[in-house]
Amino acid sequence: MEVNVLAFGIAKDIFGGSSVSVSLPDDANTVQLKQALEEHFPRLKLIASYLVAVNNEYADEDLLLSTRDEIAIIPPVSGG
Amino acid sequence: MEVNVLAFGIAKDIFGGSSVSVSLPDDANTVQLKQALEEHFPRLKLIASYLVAVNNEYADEDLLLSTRDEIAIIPPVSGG
Amino acid sequence: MEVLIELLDGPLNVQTCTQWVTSPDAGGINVFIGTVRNVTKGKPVIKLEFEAYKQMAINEMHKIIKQAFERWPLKKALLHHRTGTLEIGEIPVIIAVSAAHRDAAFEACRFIIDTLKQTVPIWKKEFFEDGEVWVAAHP
Amino acid sequence: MEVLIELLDGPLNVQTCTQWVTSPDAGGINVFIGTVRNVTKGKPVIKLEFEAYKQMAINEMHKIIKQAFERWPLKKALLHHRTGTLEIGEIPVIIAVSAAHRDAAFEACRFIIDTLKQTVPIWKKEFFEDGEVWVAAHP
Repeated sequence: MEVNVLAFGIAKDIFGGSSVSVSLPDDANTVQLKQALEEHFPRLKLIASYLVAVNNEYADEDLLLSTRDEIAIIPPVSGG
Repeated sequence: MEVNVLAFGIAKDIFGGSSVSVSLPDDANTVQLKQALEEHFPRLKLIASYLVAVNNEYADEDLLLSTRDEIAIIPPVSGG
Repeated sequence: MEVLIELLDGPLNVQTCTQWVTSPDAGGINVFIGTVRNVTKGKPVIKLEFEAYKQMAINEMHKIIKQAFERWPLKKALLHHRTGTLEIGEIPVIIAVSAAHRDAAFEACRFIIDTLKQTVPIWKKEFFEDGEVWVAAHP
Repeated sequence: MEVLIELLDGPLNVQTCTQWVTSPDAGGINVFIGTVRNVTKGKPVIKLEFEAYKQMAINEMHKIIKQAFERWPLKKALLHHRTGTLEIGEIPVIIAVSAAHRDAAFEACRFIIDTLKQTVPIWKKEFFEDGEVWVAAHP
């Protein structure tokens, strides 16, 4: 399946845009998403940490993804 | 000696005015002042506590008073 | 040590206070605003009156702020206190503190209001439907 | 639970925020105001830029405020956060909390800013004379 991944902050710089499309096996989880992204964008491995949000919630590692999900990469936050 | 004593809050109500004049032995200390005041104004003994300020500072019990001092009775404070 | 301490007879203004403590080298401001509550120990309050032993109150407020600057790395501190009659919702006190980092601002602001309530010679009278009372005067 | 949470693109206003949390049954208001500091780790800062994952940021801010109401007896809570470009001295965030007594207001306000900085998807970019950097992005 193809999922669309939103990017913010440093992740936007790394992806070179505010979203990227990623090919994943059907029913991939967030760990597989991270692996695929890090393969395409090795600089992702250099940031302090990052989380995956699915449908506006922080996602656990074993959460299964679907093409209808709103998926986002959340680098270390720094608001306030 | 005669000292003038300023009163605030409940002490003003007890003294019936914003200051009273009190006769004390020369070189009386703040404990003697309290005793004299409590004799004239027994309701002073009913308040939770009160301190004596001399020249705008909280005074220790053994501080000697003089007629030139600005003396005040400080009932429990409740600002803020 | 940039400090502004005032006892005022008219309404206090939050914007004025926070603007005064704003500083290009401060990253955090903490503000405490006291407001007149409509009830005390379950009894409806109509209004309050604050009386101050003015010069001594100013002196004691300066002592507190000086202690705060000794304990925390602050940029600016402001303390405004009202005297006179205050209606429900009005502001008896504003404390505003700026610091490079927020920890110092929070802790110093808390220290200042807690200590003010213990040492500054200001007295509050509460007015009820059926009478009035000097707060904390009796055991 | 009276709550106002906003992500705003224009200047934040302290007076508006503190007025909103004022309540006749509250005795204390605590306010935290973040301000843009002219230096970070000894290096002069020119300006900041804040980017937010808007809907998720609003959701996370609501979660924090809900937790605060569960932990402390609050009256009202307000959280305003900026997006876009901010100059030195401008305000990225205002948190205002009212409660019957000051302890709850201080503690809840502190909890809200501390948690916001950990969980809310908002990112700050610092601009220096010689470049720019996403704060906290790299180890």
